[in-house]
Parts: sequence; structure tokens; C-alpha cells
Amino acid sequence: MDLLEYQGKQLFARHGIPVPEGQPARTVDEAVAAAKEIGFPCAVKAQVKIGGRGKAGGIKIANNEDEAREHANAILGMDIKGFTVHELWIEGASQIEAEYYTSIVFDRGAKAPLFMLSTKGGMDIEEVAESDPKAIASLHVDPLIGFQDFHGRRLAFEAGVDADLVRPIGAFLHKLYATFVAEEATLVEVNPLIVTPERDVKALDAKVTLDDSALFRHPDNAQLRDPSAEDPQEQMAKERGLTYVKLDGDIGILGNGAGLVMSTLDVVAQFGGKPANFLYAGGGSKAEAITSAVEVILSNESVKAVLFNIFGGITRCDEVANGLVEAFNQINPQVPFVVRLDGTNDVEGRKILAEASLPNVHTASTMDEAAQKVVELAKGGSA
Amino acid sequence: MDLLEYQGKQLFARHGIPVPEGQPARTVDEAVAAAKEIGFPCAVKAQVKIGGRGKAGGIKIANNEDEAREHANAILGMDIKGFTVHELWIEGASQIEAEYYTSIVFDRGAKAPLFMLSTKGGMDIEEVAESDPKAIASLHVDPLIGFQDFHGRRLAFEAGVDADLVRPIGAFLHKLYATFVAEEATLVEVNPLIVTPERDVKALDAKVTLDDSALFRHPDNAQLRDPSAEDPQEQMAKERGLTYVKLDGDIGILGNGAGLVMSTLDVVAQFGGKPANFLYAGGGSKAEAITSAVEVILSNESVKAVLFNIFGGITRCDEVANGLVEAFNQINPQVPFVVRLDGTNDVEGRKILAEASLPNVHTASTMDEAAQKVVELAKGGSA
Amino acid sequence: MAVLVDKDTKLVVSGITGREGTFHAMNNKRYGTQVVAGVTPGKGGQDVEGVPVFDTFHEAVDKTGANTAMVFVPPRFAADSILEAQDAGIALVIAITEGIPAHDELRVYNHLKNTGTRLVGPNCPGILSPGKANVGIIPASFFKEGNVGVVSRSGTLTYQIGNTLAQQGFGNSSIVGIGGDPVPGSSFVDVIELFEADPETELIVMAGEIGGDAEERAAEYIKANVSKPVVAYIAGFTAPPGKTMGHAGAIVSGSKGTAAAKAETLEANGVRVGRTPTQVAEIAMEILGA
Amino acid sequence: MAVLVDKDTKLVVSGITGREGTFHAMNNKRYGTQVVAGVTPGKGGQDVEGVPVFDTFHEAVDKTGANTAMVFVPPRFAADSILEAQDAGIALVIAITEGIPAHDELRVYNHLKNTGTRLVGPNCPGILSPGKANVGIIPASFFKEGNVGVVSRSGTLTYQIGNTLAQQGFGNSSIVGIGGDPVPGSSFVDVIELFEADPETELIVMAGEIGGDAEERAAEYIKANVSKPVVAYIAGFTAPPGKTMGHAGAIVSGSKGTAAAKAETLEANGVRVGRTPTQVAEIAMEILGA
Repeated sequence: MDLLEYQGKQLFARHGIPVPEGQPARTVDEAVAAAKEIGFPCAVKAQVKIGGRGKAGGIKIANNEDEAREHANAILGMDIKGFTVHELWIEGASQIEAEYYTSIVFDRGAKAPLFMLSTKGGMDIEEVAESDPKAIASLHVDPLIGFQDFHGRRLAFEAGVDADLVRPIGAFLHKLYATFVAEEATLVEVNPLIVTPERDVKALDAKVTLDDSALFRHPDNAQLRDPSAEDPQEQMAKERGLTYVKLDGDIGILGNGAGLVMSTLDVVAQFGGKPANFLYAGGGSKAEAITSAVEVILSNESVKAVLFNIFGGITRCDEVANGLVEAFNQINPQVPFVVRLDGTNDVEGRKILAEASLPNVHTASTMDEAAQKVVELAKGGSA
Repeated sequence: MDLLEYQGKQLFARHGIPVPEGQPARTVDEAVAAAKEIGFPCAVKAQVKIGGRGKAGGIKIANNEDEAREHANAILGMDIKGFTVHELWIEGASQIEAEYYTSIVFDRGAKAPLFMLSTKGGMDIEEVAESDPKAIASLHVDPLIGFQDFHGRRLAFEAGVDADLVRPIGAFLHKLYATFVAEEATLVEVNPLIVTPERDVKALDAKVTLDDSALFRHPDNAQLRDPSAEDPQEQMAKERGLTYVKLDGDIGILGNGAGLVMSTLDVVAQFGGKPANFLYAGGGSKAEAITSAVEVILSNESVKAVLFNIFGGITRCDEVANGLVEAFNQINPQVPFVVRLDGTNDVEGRKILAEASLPNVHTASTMDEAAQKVVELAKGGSA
Repeated sequence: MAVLVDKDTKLVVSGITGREGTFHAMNNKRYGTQVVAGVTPGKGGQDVEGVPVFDTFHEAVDKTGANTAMVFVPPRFAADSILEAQDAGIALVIAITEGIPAHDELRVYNHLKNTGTRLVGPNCPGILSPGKANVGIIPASFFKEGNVGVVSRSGTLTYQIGNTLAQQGFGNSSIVGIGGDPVPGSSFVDVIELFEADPETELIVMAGEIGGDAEERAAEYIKANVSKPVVAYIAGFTAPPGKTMGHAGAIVSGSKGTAAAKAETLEANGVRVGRTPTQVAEIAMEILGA
Repeated sequence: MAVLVDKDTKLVVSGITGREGTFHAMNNKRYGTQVVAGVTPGKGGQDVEGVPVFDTFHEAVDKTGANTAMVFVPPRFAADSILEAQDAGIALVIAITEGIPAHDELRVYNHLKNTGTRLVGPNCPGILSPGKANVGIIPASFFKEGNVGVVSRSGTLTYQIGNTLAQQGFGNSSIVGIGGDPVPGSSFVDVIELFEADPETELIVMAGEIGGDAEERAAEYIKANVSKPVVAYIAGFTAPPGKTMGHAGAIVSGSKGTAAAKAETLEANGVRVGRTPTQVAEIAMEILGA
């Protein structure tokens, strides 16, 4: 789960990481009230889960109440790279002497957290990595021993941090790592990490991704979800425990397991079809999950045909078949289905489908055959 | 540093370990007031750093105010195995359905914490270990990965804890381990760990040893010292950064390094002498430490002769010599000294001593010779 | 021969008393796997269709000589169960559980790498050595003994590839699902090393997917260390960039980690890449003959 | 030959800019040890009598090829410094610092044992290989090259034993102080193993003291694995029980850990025990000849 800037900053503050004082606002009036309380100048910042807000006009400095109103009015509802601004964060404007960059990511290759620090902050770090790789200091932290003071010093010295800031930066990084671990984040990024004229260091931005699988241990964080920012269909799918990604085509796809679904997309494309979605029903899909999945797929009006590609392991084909029968009873779909059932309890599953003899449901015995059939059906042919 | 029971319990309480409510008291009136506030029946418990208080009459139940006064009066000032009772702990009397034992010790051999649990609590665990070793479940915790739920289950199942208590005991042990690590203890022991008729678990006693070397990170704990309970000479030595143990003999001993001092004691004994103390001046002893050491040694009136056995490594013999000269200037000792100086800067050190020509200070070129001389001098002979 | 599981496997199943645990443990047992014990705290002394249940792994190992563990407990208990299996001296832990927190996986991986215990998974379908043993949820009836070793990040894709190969007449030495989680206990490299050393395996098929760089690492390893032919498959050529595709393994971020980039690296290191499962089987046929 | 430090030792000193650090690093350098670098955060770019100082171990290793570290920083910074040395790829860390918190030592030991880095100490006098290199605070002028390997838990006792041997004409292959802290990085067993393999060493002297069971473990190891003669010394025969004698190693608790019990175990395993340093030298003479 990606957090909004202000959610990340509130998380930081809980762990003693210095951040500017601020308040969230969902309306212009709330924004103006917040600005008055915080004082001027203050920053009015769009809260969207995408980079490049500044360039897009999503961050503005207000020097008085009128400007605060004007900026809040302009930014609320703004579209930034496809994300609508539903919320603002109003914070005291900071004086900036230098802008650094720091982040901790989950490095799959090294199987350890990767910690980066650069004195070239405030800009796109990928560009820095490209143009001046030496400007980024990085190291892995052994997760069993955790962050040590020497990690902080090494990053600071190697990044070329000013001598008087080596200690405060080290302390900042230490707290950031503590946050990363305690909140079970898979990414924390501060860009820019600013140095003020008083030589204090502060997180001026916050990008935090939390591990969804760990939210059960963090009930406060679990409530930070921002449903308003999500696609309504994806939201509907998520509420039903499904993983759904909407795509541009007209063939609805459901499979069990991410890998098989991705492969199905590739094979459908090979036969000339265009998938309408990626939908992964998860391990051990039960009948009602299947019903929900059909509902989600059909809520996309572009869908002209649906492919069910199931190779049961922990998922049992008889349960998938029952789910499909149930879905047909409840929803009565108007588009053709192609169903391929293999794996655990496939004989039982096929039998259930045969006995139900659902209208306009075709079966296939291989993935290739199934893909070919659904492409033809989507084009209006008969399989 | 060993904590008193109530200090240990307050530490436990900070980490969420259930302990009976209680209050410390240093006078009879304080004890009675505490008892009234806590309610009756309550336990009046001697606070001394030695086991076997109960058998010695140091723990009594008061059913009313008069009894509380009577018990407090009896226990305060009582001598328990050489320890005078200066403090009491008054706590609500607990109902006991079962008594367990648990402890975590620093296992030098395994270089890991050793965790023990037994359902045979309330008695001397060494006796249980002797008579019924299977009644004690034990395991090592890898300090990098820390205490896991399975450690708790394994201890509980192997110790034969009642099925309904496996979870609460596991949770208790988890908190105990967290305390051990967070407070940097080298020992925590709960005996008895009681089960109440309501099937709650509670620490009815607490024995905690904190690592002196780590107290700089625990300022609250560092203040828990109980100087009243210490030998005045040992206390004086500790205040001056020396390690001093008083012994029965008449030969004062100072050396640099614990091993060398122990060896010196053995060699002095071999030549028929009786050491009056163990005094270890620590690595890199400075002149003023030497002066303090002489003062501490001579504060024991039994001392008839003093042996300085120095083999300098990080300690420099010239500084020891300067310290000795300074000590003689300040204190003017009336007993003979034998000084053996070898190691770092020994030539300079011997020169300083020769030039100072202190009265009644003899030199020796080997440890054996020095021991022999000091034994003769202590017996009234001339070296 | 086979890799990791075979006739000598003595399996203890953590979570054997749960619905799924019982179902798949009994499936494995019917296949011929020696399922010697189950572990469910508090249910020690019971049995599941004749398989004795213990309170702890330590007792299970002590009483039955189990050498391999299958972990089937819910995500919040899985890390603890894997660590317990290691502590009890289990040599191979196969973790089926999906949805284990990433930081748990990180701790478990970094601890186990310092011990003699190998972890396969989590979030994996397990390991099948046809004709010898099946540990996990792979539908074994689709596979038969043979000379193709399969290793895959994705569960259902494993079945698909194996099945496509089977339809061409190929059998398998072993099929190893390593799982698609952020910190898998065993990587492609680990399993390919085993197949290289396994006399029964004559061809290695690896099925990867978008995200991460495990396939790229495997490519370099294969070039330097593997004498047997390797055929690769990568799922996700048509996946849209920047979207999370179902499980953590399947994230495309920027140019790195795309199916095309992976295929290119593999081919540059001498590994042929099939664009669909069917193509993989065709390449296998070219290499080994029909 | 010698063990642990010799002519190939390239030493980096952590805490070189402190008073004690400078004094002993320069002593070591004058002895002939290759002191190639110092580490003091914030003092990178300076030098100490010609030895360059760096901000981090990583830079020191990178620029000078240092392979051995001596840690001379105050206790609260010592664990961090040892971990940094390991992280920078140092093969041998010799920690002189006294008073490191026990839990720090526990974490450091358990981390380092999973790496290729060996730790000697903390709270130890260091290692002297006479005529080759001196790392630490051992007063080297008392010792000369020879065939007796010495390993000791106590610093000053090490000098005493070595000196007594020297007075009888013996020289040393190496003198290794392992320190008396609760969790020493290297044990008697670790060092005896090295002496056993060192061709120059013909006699091994181990100096123990009351407390713990390191001597008992060594006794068993020696019986099973060591062909060279071993003479032991134990300090503390007359120490009163139940008292802490100066450092954490020297605690007598109950019957276990007493000097008499240790001597008995050693002798039962074929190791002769001298009751005083002089006796140790006498036994050494019996074994090797004058």
C-alpha cells in the first residue's frame, strides 16, 4: 500500500523523524483554516500517489489567506498524471539550504534492505543515478543485526555530506531504518531531505510503501487506505479479495495464480486477442470468490468474451465449477465463456459443468485451444 | 548489579509483565501506610540481595494493621545471611494455585541466552536440577533472531505446563526475554512464577542482575544502586573506579589486571602469606587511581604490608611509580611496601622510584621474589 | 535420483489439522510420500488418518526422524513455524503459505542462510519428484517420471509448463516451485545447481516471470556453471508496465525486469526462451528428441 | 610461522587518534608491525606520525589493503567499530577495549560467527608474534622468538607467564590474549587449533582463570585433537567463592568454575597444570629441555 505524503510524514513523526508541522485538508475551507493556524508562508500540496507534483502545479506557496484559498481551489480536483487530487496537505514553508535524497528499498536480489543517500536531492534520483552514479552512496543492511551507527557514517561520508551534518544525518537515517522495520515498509523515500539555514535536517517529502501482507499487525496503518483514489472496479475486486488490473482489450480473463494469468494474457495476445483485464483469484479460490470474479469482469462493459483458465493445485476445479454455475444463476451473463479446467478435482469440475449445461459456455482441453476459442468468440465468431 | 526484588518487579511492570501491586518502605510507619493502602492480607517482604529470605523469617503475611506494624518492626534491621534489611516491599497477598520457575541466564559456553522453565517452582532450582532434571525445560535463544513464539511453546510443552496455560506462559516468557534484552540484564529469574485460581500468571518474585558495563545506556537503572548494602571499603573503591574485594588476611595487594592479581594471591598464599584484599586497578591506571588504591588498601587496619605487582601493558610503570610517590606524599603509610614493576615504561618507573627513595619501600625483580619479601615483612621480618 | 524430495523424504506437516493441511497432506501420502508426522500446538497426541500429531517440531523430529517439513499454517504463524522447523534440525522446509509479511521472510531467509536448513518457498506449490514423492499442492497425476527438471516462480504456471511437456511425452526428474515472493528461500540458481548435479536430469526448464532480477542472475550462473541444456519461459510479455500483477514477484518498474529484457539476457547467455508454454515444449523436443 | 599476526599483517587501528590509541599504535609500528591506517570518523585526511587516518574502515581497507584491525575506541563505540571492520572485509579484528556491554558482545559474536571475520578479544591485550608483529598492548621487549605458543584469558597474566618462560630461556611463536569477557570472540579451543597447525609451535601454554567452563572445553578438545604437549595454568586457587574478581570472567559460582575443578579436568584429559607461573616454566623445561 502506497501512502500519501502526509500519511508518510505522520508515520515519520511517530518515530521521531523531524518533519514540518502541517495539517491535511479535504476542502478549500479546511485548507484555509489550516493555513491560518500554521501561519504564512505555507505550502499547499496536492496529495496524490505519483511523483512530479511540483512540475504539474500541485505544490504552491501561499503568503496570505487569499493565496491559500486560491491555491487550494486550484489544486483540489486537479488531475495529475491520471490521479485526481482529493486531498491537500498544508504545511509551514521551510527554508532550504541544501536538498539531500535518501531511501530504503527492499532489495530482492541481495535479500536485504538497500539504503541510499545522496546530496543531490530534490530531483529525480533515477536521473542522478544515470548522470552521476558516484553521487549516490548505498549499502545493504543485514536485517538480523540491523542498522548500526557505522552504516550512517559510511553513507554520510561516502555521499559527501558536510562534516557538521554527519552525526545528525546518521541519526536521521537510523530513525528512518527504525521506521522501515517497525512499520514493515517495503519502501521509504525522502526527497528532499532538507538542511535548513540553522543546520537542522528535516523530511520535506515522504514516500512510504507498506507491506499489505503485514497490515494485520498494524491496525492503524490498515485504516490509511485511500479508496477514493482507486479505480472503482479495482476497488470492488480488492474488497472481495481479488487482484484485478484493468486493461484496454475486450476479453475478460480469470485464472488461478499470477504466473498462469500472465501467461494466459501472452497466449491470448499471440492468437490476436486483447485482454480486458488481469484477474487473479488467489490460492484456494472458493465458489463465492468465483462469483465475485465474474461480477468484476462483467462490470467492464468492453468485455465481449470471457476466458476461465484454471489449473488447480490448491484451487479445486469442482469449487471453481460450482462458483461458475452459481455466478450464472445470479448474474446471467450475456457474453460467451470459454472454460479450461485442469488439475485438482478436474474430473469432478468438468462433470459439474457438463451437468449444468450453462448457456454459451464452451470448454477447452488446453490453454492454447482455450485462448484460440475466446479470441474467435470475442471477434463475434462461433467457437 | 543485582537488583532488589521490588526494583526487579518495577522493571518487569514497565515491560508489561504481571506483578502484584506493591510499595517499598524504609521505615515501619511507611510500611504500615503502604499496607493500609494496599489492603489486607498483604505480604511484608525483606529486600536483600540473597536467597532464602522466607526460611529466615524475612517474609510475613499481615492480616491487619497491627500485624503489618509488628512484621515491619521485626524484619527491618534483621540480618539475613550477613545482609542487613534496610528496605521492605509491601504487596497484596496472592492466591497461589501452582508455582513455576523461569529464568534467563547469559550462557558463556553457548554464547547465547539460556532460557529455563519448570513447573517445580517455589523451591531451590539447583535441587530440582539435581533430583529431577527432566522437570526443567531449557533452550538457547539465538540473540540475532530473538525470542520466537515457538520458544515459548516448546518450553511450555516440554515443562508440562497445563494446556490452558501454554499461551499465557508463552506470552509471559516473551515479555521476560524482551526485558532481558531491553534492560541489558545478564540474569532474570522468577521464582515462583505463580498461577492464580483465576488461571492468571504472575511474577511473585524477581531476581535481576544488570550488566554494569551497559548502565550508561540506562540512566534510570544506574540510579538503582543500593550503596547502603555494600561494604564501606568496597563502596569507596567503587566510587574511585577500582575493583576491590576484602579478604581475611594481612597483606594488602594491588595489581593491574584481574588475572595477575588472582595469580598474585595464589603465589602469596604459596609462600605462606594471607592476602587482605583483591584490588584490581584496571587497564591504563593513572597516577590518581594509584593514590586512591593505596588509600583503600590502608583503610583496612589489618594490613601489615603491601604488595604492588605491576606488569605494564596498557598500564605504564612510570605512571604507577608517580602515583605511588604521590600517595606517599599525601598519606605517609606506616607499613612496608614491596613493589615489582615490569612492562611498559618499566625503566622509567624504576628510575622514578629510585629517585624518590620512599621510606620502607622495597623493590623486587620477579613476582616470586616480591611475594616472598612481602610475606616476610608482614610477619615482622625485614626483607 | 531426483532433487530435494524422494523415497527417503520423511515429511512432517505443520498445520496438518487444518482443512487444507489435511487435504494436501493426505494427497501427498496417497501419492506415496512418507508423511510421518504433523505439528499442531495443543493437538499433540491426536492423529490425522493415522499420521501422529505433535505439539512441537522438536518432538516430531525426535519421535519420527522427520527430515523434511511442509508448512501449511496461516501467514501470521508461518515464519515462526519455519524457524521452529530449522531449530528442530529439519534439513528442508517447504513453505506453501501465501501472504507471509515481507519482513518476516527477510528475517527467516537471513537466519536460515547461516544454518544447514534449506527453505523452498514460501508461497510456492511445493516439490514433486514423479514416482517418488510429492510434497505440496502440485497435482501429481499430470506428471510422470522422466528426464526434465522444472523450476518455476509461479505455482499454476508450473503445472501448465509441466503439463504441456507431458503432452509432448516428457517426464520429469523433479518439479520445483520456488514461489514468487519478495524473498524466496531458494532461487533459480540454487535449484539449477541441484539439477546440474542430478544424473537423472537431462534438460532443465526454468519458468520465470516479470519483476526482480532472479532470471538475469540465473542466466549468468548458467553460462558459467551449467553443462546441461536449459530452456526458459518468461510470463508477462504483454503485461502493462507499472502495475502490480497479483503477487509481489510480478512488478514491472521501468525497463528493468520486463519479460523482453529477461529473455534477451537469457538468450545472450545461451539459454533458449520459449514465448509460450507450447513453444517451450517444442524447444525441449528439438533438444531431446520426441 | 606464527599464528594470527605476522609480517603479512597490515594493521588498521580504530581509535588511533586517541591518547592510548596513538601510544600503542606507534609502539606496534616501532616493533615492525605494518600499521597502514587509522580510522577516526571526522578525522579522515589527517595522519598520526605518518599513518593516514580515514573516516571509515571501508575507505581504509580500500586505500591501504588493511587485513587486520585493532579496536581501541571507548566501550560504547566498540561494538559498532568491530561490526564496521567486519563489514569492510577485515579478516581479523583484535579488540582491546575493556568494558563493552555484554549484550553488545553477544550480538557481535553471533554475527561474526556467520562471516569470515575472526575476532580476538574484546578486553584483551592483543597478539604478539615475536620478531614478526605486535598488535595490541603486550610489552614486546620481554619476549623473543621461539617455539612456545601462549594463549591466555588475562592480559597481565599473559605477560607474567611469558616473562617467566623467557627467564627460563624460552621464546614464543605467538602470544595470544583472548580476554576474560563473557563472550570472547575467540576461545582457547580456537587458538589451540591454530597452534596445533603451526609448525613453529612445539609447546602450547594456556593460562586460564576461575569462572566459566572455557578451560574444561579446552581440556576435552585437547584430548581429542591436539598432538603437541600442552601446559596449563589456572589463576585463582585461593580466590574466595561467590565474589566477582575484577572482570566478568572471574566469577566463582558454586563448585563449578573453581580453579581446582578446572585443574582436575585438565589433568584428567592429559594436560599438566602448573600452580604458579614459575611451575609452568618448570614443566615447560621438563617437556622441551632447558
